[in-house]
Amino acid sequence: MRDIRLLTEPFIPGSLIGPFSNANPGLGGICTFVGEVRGEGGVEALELTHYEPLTQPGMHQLADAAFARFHLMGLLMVHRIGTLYPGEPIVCVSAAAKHRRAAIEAVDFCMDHLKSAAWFWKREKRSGRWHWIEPRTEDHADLARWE
Amino acid sequence: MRDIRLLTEPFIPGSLIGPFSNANPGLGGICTFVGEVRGEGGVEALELTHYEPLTQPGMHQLADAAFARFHLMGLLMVHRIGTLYPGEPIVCVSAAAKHRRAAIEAVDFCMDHLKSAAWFWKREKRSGRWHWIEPRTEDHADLARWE
Amino acid sequence: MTVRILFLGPLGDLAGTPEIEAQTPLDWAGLLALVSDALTDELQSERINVACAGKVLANKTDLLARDGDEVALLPPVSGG
Amino acid sequence: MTVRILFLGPLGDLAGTPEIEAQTPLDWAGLLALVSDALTDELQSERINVACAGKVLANKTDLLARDGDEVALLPPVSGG
Repeated sequence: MRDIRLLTEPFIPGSLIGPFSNANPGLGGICTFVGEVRGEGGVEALELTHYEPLTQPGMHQLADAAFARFHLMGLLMVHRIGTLYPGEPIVCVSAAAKHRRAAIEAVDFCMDHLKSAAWFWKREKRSGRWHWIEPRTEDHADLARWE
Repeated sequence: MRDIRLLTEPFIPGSLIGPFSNANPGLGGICTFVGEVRGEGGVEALELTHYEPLTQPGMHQLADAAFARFHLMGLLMVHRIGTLYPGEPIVCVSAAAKHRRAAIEAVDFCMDHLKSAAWFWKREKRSGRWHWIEPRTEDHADLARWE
Repeated sequence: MTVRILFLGPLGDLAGTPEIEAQTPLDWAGLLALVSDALTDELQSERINVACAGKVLANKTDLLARDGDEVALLPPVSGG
Repeated sequence: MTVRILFLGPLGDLAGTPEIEAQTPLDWAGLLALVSDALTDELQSERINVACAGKVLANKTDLLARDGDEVALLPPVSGG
């Protein structure tokens, strides 16, 4: 069971995870990661832009890679676009599997790729001014673990 | 924020995760693993026993180790004991952190330890007869990764 | 005076009972003398840990249980 | 006939506009001739990917955009 979405409005992760879990009967474990906008450093807002012709196809390719690499029953990947405020979820990845490590590793894998290999650009507003956020060196190192 | 519980009755993970998330304002990411009883192979029920003088102290030591090892804001560890039926959650671990990999790795770490280094014993009922479940070789290998 | 000896998990099936009582003081040799040969072999294997008065012993042969102590015989665990 | 050229993310700030139009056919040299020197340097760096008609080019210097194609200039990404 695969559920991939780009959302333009705030979402409640729990409202996605319950149905996702129910859609994978017989699962042994389900691992979920939710990333939220942090307000520290005076962040007032975050803006996520993307390139539509590539974004969803890229997320489906990422899901294909996760299903090929891990023994998964289901995978949910939801990413926000648009303007977000501190405390709002940006991303939610959930993987259901017979065994726990497949679920945990699939989430780790998908998050590393969404962070620095999917077609999103992020900028944050501090003191009323927008600043683009470059991927961090650690993010590239995290991604390289899977090569 | 640390929340460690042994539960004797069925629980709904979502009802724990919402309050846990709210109890860690400013988090950047939250990773949650839920393990459920699988009904495959004709499993009718699972029984989890423990040794009370060691179980909760052991879970607190595990939480101490996770806080010492990863940059965490909060950690939730909930484990069922008693008789469980297919589809019921056995275990729920959730970690909140500023950065995603600390949250994901802390969940992986705690699950490996709960699986084969906490004071639980598990047996399953098939065709009306109880069978003890030995830890799997992979579980020991998973645990050894953290040494 | 007595100690309780608990057989946890599958050890209870091997012992045929979840617990027994024994006279104090009780050391490791004294404990092994109370159980069947099959169980003695099992308890001596590295797989088995022993707790006394709520503490897991680093070396189970150092067991020395006193009045009111609880001794727990702990087979390989399997949680989550 | 024309193609749209999109400047994604921070490239839009550098270009001073999110998109421009250009005449077809358009190759990589033709595209670079349309933008400032600073932007030319940036576009030539390894950090920048180029998509044409919905496909990321393995080698951006192979660009050949035809009528109605959309060319997207893609700086380093940052999601999640």
